[in-house]
Amino acid sequence: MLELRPIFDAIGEFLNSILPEFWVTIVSAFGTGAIILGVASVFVLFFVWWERKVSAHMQQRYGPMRTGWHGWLQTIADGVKLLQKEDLIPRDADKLVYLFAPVVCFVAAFLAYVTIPFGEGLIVQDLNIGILYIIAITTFTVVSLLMAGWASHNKWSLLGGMRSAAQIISYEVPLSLSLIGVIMIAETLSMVSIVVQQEGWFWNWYVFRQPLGFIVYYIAATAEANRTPFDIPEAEQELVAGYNVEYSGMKWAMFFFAEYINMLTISAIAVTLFFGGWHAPAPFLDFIPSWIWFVGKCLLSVFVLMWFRWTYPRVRVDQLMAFAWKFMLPLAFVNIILTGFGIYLF
Amino acid sequence: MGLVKETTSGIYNLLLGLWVTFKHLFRKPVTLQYPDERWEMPERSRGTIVLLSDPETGELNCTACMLCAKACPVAAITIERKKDPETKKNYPTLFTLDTTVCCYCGLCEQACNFDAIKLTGKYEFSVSDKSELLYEMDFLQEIGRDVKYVKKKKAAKKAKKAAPKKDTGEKSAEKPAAKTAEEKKEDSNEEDKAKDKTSGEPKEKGPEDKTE
Amino acid sequence: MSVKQLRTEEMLINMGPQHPSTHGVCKLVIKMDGEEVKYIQPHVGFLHRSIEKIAENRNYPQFVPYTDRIDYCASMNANHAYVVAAEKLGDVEIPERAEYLRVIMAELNRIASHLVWLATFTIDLGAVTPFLYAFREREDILDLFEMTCGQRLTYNYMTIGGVGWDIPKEFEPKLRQFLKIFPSRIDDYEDLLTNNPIFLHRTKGVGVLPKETAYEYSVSGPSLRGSGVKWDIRKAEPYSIYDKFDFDIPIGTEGDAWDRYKVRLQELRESAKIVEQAIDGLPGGDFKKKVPLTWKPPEGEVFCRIEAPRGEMAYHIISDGTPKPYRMKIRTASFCNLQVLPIIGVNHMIADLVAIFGSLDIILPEVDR
Amino acid sequence: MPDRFAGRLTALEMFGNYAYTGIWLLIGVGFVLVTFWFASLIRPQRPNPTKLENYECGEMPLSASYLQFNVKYYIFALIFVIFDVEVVFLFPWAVVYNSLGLFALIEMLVFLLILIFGLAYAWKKGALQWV
Amino acid sequence: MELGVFYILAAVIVVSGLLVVTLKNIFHSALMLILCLFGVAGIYILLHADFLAAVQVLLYVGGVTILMIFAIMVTHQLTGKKIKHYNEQPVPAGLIILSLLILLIVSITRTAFEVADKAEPMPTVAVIGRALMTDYVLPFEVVSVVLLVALIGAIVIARRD
Amino acid sequence: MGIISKLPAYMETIPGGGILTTTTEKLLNLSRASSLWYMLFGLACCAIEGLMATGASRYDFDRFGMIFRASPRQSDLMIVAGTLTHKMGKRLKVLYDQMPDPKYVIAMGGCANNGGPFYYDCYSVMKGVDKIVPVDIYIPGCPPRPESVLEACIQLQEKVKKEKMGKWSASTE
Amino acid sequence: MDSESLLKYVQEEYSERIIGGEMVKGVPVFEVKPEKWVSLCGMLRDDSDTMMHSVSNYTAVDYREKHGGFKLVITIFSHILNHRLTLETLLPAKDDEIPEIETLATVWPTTIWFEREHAELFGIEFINHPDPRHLMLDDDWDEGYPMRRGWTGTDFVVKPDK
Amino acid sequence: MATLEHYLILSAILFCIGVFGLLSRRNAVGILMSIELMFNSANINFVAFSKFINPDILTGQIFSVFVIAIAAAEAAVGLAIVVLLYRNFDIVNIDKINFMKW
Ligand code: SF4
Ligand code: SF4
Ligand code: SF4
Repeated sequence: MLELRPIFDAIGEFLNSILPEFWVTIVSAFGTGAIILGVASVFVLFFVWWERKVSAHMQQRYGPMRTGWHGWLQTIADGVKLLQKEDLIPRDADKLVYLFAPVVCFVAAFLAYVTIPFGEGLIVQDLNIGILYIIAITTFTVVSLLMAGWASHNKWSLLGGMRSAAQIISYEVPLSLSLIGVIMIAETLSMVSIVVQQEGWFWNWYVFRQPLGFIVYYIAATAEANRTPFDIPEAEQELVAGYNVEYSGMKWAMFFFAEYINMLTISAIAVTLFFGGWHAPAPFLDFIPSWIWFVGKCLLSVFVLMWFRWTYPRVRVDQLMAFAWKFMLPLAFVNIILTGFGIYLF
Repeated sequence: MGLVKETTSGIYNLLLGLWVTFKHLFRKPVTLQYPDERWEMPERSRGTIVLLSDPETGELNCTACMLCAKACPVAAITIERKKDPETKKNYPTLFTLDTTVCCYCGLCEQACNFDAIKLTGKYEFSVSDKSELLYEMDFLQEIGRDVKYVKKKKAAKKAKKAAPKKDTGEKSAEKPAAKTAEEKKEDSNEEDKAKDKTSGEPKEKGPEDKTE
Repeated sequence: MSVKQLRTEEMLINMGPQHPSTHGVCKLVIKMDGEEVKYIQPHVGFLHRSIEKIAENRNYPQFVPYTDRIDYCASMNANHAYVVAAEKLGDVEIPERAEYLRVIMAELNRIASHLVWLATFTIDLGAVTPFLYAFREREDILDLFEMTCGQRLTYNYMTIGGVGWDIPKEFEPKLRQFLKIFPSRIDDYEDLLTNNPIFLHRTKGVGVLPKETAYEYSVSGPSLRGSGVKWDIRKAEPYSIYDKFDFDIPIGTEGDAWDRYKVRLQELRESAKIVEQAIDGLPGGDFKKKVPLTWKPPEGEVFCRIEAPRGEMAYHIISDGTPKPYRMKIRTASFCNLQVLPIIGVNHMIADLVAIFGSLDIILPEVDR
Repeated sequence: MPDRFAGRLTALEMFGNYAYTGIWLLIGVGFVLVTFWFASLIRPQRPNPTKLENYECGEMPLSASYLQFNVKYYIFALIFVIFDVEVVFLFPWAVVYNSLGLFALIEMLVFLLILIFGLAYAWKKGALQWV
Repeated sequence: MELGVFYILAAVIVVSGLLVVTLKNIFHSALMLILCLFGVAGIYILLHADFLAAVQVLLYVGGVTILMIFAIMVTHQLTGKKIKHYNEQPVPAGLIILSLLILLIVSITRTAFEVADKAEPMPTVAVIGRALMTDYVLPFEVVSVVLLVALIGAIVIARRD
Repeated sequence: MGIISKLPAYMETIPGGGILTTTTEKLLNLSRASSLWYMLFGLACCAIEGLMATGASRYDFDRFGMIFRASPRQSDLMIVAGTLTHKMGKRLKVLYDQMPDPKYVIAMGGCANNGGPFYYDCYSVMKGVDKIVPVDIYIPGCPPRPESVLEACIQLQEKVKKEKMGKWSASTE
Repeated sequence: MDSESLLKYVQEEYSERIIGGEMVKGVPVFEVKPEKWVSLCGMLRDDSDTMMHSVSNYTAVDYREKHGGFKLVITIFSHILNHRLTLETLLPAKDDEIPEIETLATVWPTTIWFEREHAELFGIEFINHPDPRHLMLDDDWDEGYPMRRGWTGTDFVVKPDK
Repeated sequence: MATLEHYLILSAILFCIGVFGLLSRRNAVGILMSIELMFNSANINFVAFSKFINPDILTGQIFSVFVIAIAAAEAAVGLAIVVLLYRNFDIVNIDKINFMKW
């Protein structure tokens, strides 16, 4: 079996045996942090490459081919190049804010991983308020975008920052509301407990009890992650590059990094809440390790996000807002009320 | 009611769009992987300009008649000529082509009556020093060595019976040139062979695409 | 700005010359109130290449390569406009086969040009994939051009007196194959875009160009037809041999971006129809009549217009009897079409402005020349 | 209360739970800053006046960037805050809903309806209209 | 350990709080406010109020401060213009407040609070939810009315017509 | 800052440092060469061929790891594709200046090289981009075929691969 | 209306404003008095028999050597009636003189840009022009009017005759 | 272990900072920020008392939730007023506003 849990358990036990409790916490926090950072980086590197490949094949071309086999080294090359790229700060920029905007953006995306269950037992901390924690911590993204937009002292970036802030906060409401339905059924906010409740055959997955909730969630999450068709903050054709017009080199790379981490985050939430997390769709498939199921489902969800991106045009900012408030929000309300009655009746 | 209809048709069309991209996902890319695969340059390609030389003697065909320089809309060609005292033939002592101003219009080739200048399917001439873009006679001759061509004059002679005027003769010379394109393909230059295999593909895909 | 109640400061922004959606080097100075565009001032001339001045110093046949560069998306049509005008000036009769070849090439180029338009328009709306699909088809057309005249973009194909080259023998089968698959490709675009709700919302009712404004600003081409005016020089003042073919002029109703999109998409089909008819009816015979380099048309002037993909393209040539034109004025469609942008673009979001700009199909060298 | 909640937390666990967040915060910030620092070692730094000017499509900026924005953004933020509060109340409600039953449903319906009324009002007032 | 964390958080809160009221640039103030409120969320964690901490972040950081930043952008009183950020008497105000602070601290330290001996953390969400639905149902409903009024009021005030 | 330019000198002093330097240099150069992001910036006819057609499916810039960025701040390569007029020249200079180093320029087509067909009798066209910005590669053609552009990119990559470590850190402008 | 009758119609109707009219390659061409230029254009636009609501082309020609001035040539047409005609007017000017004429912008707004172009390239001043900035040339252009015949400037290379 | 007093003193300091800001800031948004600080100090008190005095009932936390909710509403309305003031008088500095103009 390829389950990873025993390994971590063993490490934990070992640590417990040689260190006082307090230090175990510290060490394991750093350890897990480093691991997750590594895993996330690998995912991001992979996603960027994958997205380029997927988009390329959807457009009947090849995508990166010449840096490593089928260009698998491409993202690494990009990263190293960005390291060497001059990192300039515009004269009129608000220097400190300008510097910290990517930091905040990255950290906000990264911190969400504290409570994402990558597999059975493969969760860093099963927070009691799990899902609420993720929603709360990712709101920092808005702050970072506003910081970036404002600090650059550039009109395009200011517009982009304002747009994205308006967009993200607007979609946050339907996003949170769409999760309420699941929480009503699951009676918990803990990610692990929600997954545990979806054990067994795939029809136990909440997506079958919360189809509406899932749709609302997925659309809102796409918007939260600034993906096409909701990528107006970066809208290349309108705002050149949105809030990160002025960013170059590593600072820009951090925004980019965070965007792809967010993609994984929203996929992970979708999988956890609606698609049975690490559970196999059927009990007899359990021999495949849980984390593979989880990652597999996440990849599928990420693929769908990419698929959207390479198919649809971008919506306009006012339509985007109207869609959030006039369509998604009522829909989320309907979902809650329906769920409420449903639970009461059955 | 309108809302319901709009929503359903909206969803249907969104899915339709997804389907289109999805089915393309499995089609073979039309990409030509350039340095490894090459596009088969058609016979009439108007790429880099070369000076042709006689395959037997290796001498330039050019008689420095200046017709090309006159025809050129951008005065890209500079020729200086000398008369060979023995053969009484003109020959160029200087023949430069300024590729930085040339617009690859092909008027010079059309003007030349001596099969001396030709626009070819070669295209890999990027340089990092601008002065190299002023092509000298030797260089033009060098890159033109492996270029096969059909003698216009012979064709013109054939056509002469039909049309005694030289102008028309030149024009009808085009047709034989087109016809022989097929045979010439094989030996036109080495590169062509390497790319033969792949270059046809994008075309062949056409019908499959449709059936899908 | 002055009314206190509405005091939201307007933002003056340079959009362009390097901006992804100005399709080249156009600068729009726009005043924005939040997202809304309140005022647009186009600045052009970044690509002013003084072609009209150059024309005064070139022999008539030598000028053909320059016409390619006036509208590089539709060089064949630009060639066509020039040679038709020059032939009219010098009363040159051309062989029928040449006329047919010209029509085939012009219509193919119209398709290619509309495909470029489709590509840039959709990419303006944020959809990247149709861009690549459209370019894929365009490549097929360029292959046809390349095998005929050896160039992919600047064809220099039509000459005064005919066309420069006859079509090679592999041209026809390839063309027929292209015509066979092309409708299904158009269907693909339509599936991706036409009824896509996002696309509809982005284009319906956006940038409405009323008929009257279109008249006043001499808008022409599909942008005019999108407003519901059935005006196509191919029908209204048939030149070349367009009166021999059977095709429709698609028109829109509202004059919004969607109508312009639809009109162009239908023109793709119509053009394919014309090409099919032309290749079927292609007569044999000569394909050009030699016109010498120092061709001297009689003194006089001519104004001749044709329907280019973007609209009316016309050459006004004044000859003084020498081998070089005395004055040549090139009337291009984009020059007039761009002028309506400040009218129909205001009070829209900036995203709409981009869409409107895209839907008008402006190509900057045509504006600047 | 369902069984699964009982006794899951000890004092240290509670603290430890979020200690992770705190330490990760440090890791995240550290990672980014170290990357920046590392990049600063190998990257060039050749500023010039034009480079430091704000980018505006190849022109010099036309006017200052800090200016007053359209109030529409603000109104959306405003509505958002109100609804965010509501979401906050919905979360604890959702957790206990199943065990409380109809009464909770009705209470929440009242709560929701009042706010939906607010939404409807905003809608009617055109506050959700961008233009 | 807990004390150490407390001091770190307290330092963050106090410093950023001070910056909020003293920084010239109001946008920077808003950012500092975010930091300060985030620190307060940390304090809530120390106090075993995890739900509250999340709410603090969600509502204050993600809501109120964003709203403030928007308001700042809409009202355009940022750098550039010469504007005074303080009224005439920051010094007297500071003195008064210093004395108030001393008074408070003294009274806090002098008071003997009846501290319950054991403070077991417990899952708070369910308890809060239950309490909201039972004991505090009236305030709960009233809040919704307050929110409604705020919404309507704010829209009426802020709309340009 | 700029340590990279001094690094080779330090490295020389330790044993095996030379190899290390060359490896690092190779790695850095390779990454820069394989990830030339070009600025979305077309001027005239050449832009259609050089940027759009080459970026489209048939030729696919992406294979070389080249993607377009709208903002000069994130791009490494400026392909000057088309006719540069005097009016545009000023703006081009600004754009070039606003690109962060390392940056490269490809002059594509006759117009960018030397005014091209608009060299004679023309009052508005600038005769060569190299008058205002340093050019790394010139592509002849009017317009050059997409393959020529790709070939120029390969040449540029070769050129980048041969760069000395720290070349860009030198403070000369 | 076909060209013949159009020619006749305009010649009769507006005889006091035109100097002469003829048929050139199937299109009626009229020579207009410069001072009646705008009014004639306006009339042709509003006349329900001509309905010339669109401009096809608008040219300036440097005829200083031949006719002693600049010529403005405008080709106007009607979508509805599908006919067109050309109007010409001669603005006398010698050497470096800058001729003046009333702007047509009030009749057809599309002429604004045409006139801007003529103004900067030929040096013709259009009185009351709503937007007299440069169109094609940069704002700081100071080398005169490049489209005038015989113009030279820095960086202007005449094609050598080979 | 941090005791109740620690929290109370922290909250007192925060409160005083808030009051100081309230008194010294001229910018209306700044004043609202100061008010938020004061709200927070109150909340810290609530939660601290709740934990230390009566840990089993989460009254303090529930109150805090209400306070946060009300604070949000207050901020919304307050900022709306600021925006309105700005629009009508072009200033956000409180002491510049002459209420007689209303
Ligand atoms: S190349 Fe041909 S046309 Fe030119 S000089 Fe030589 S022979 Fe004459
Ligand atoms: S191809 Fe055209 S521009 Fe080039 S040298 Fe020949 S005639 Fe001159
Ligand atoms: S080199 Fe030729 S194709 Fe390229 S921009 Fe110049 S004229 Fe156009």
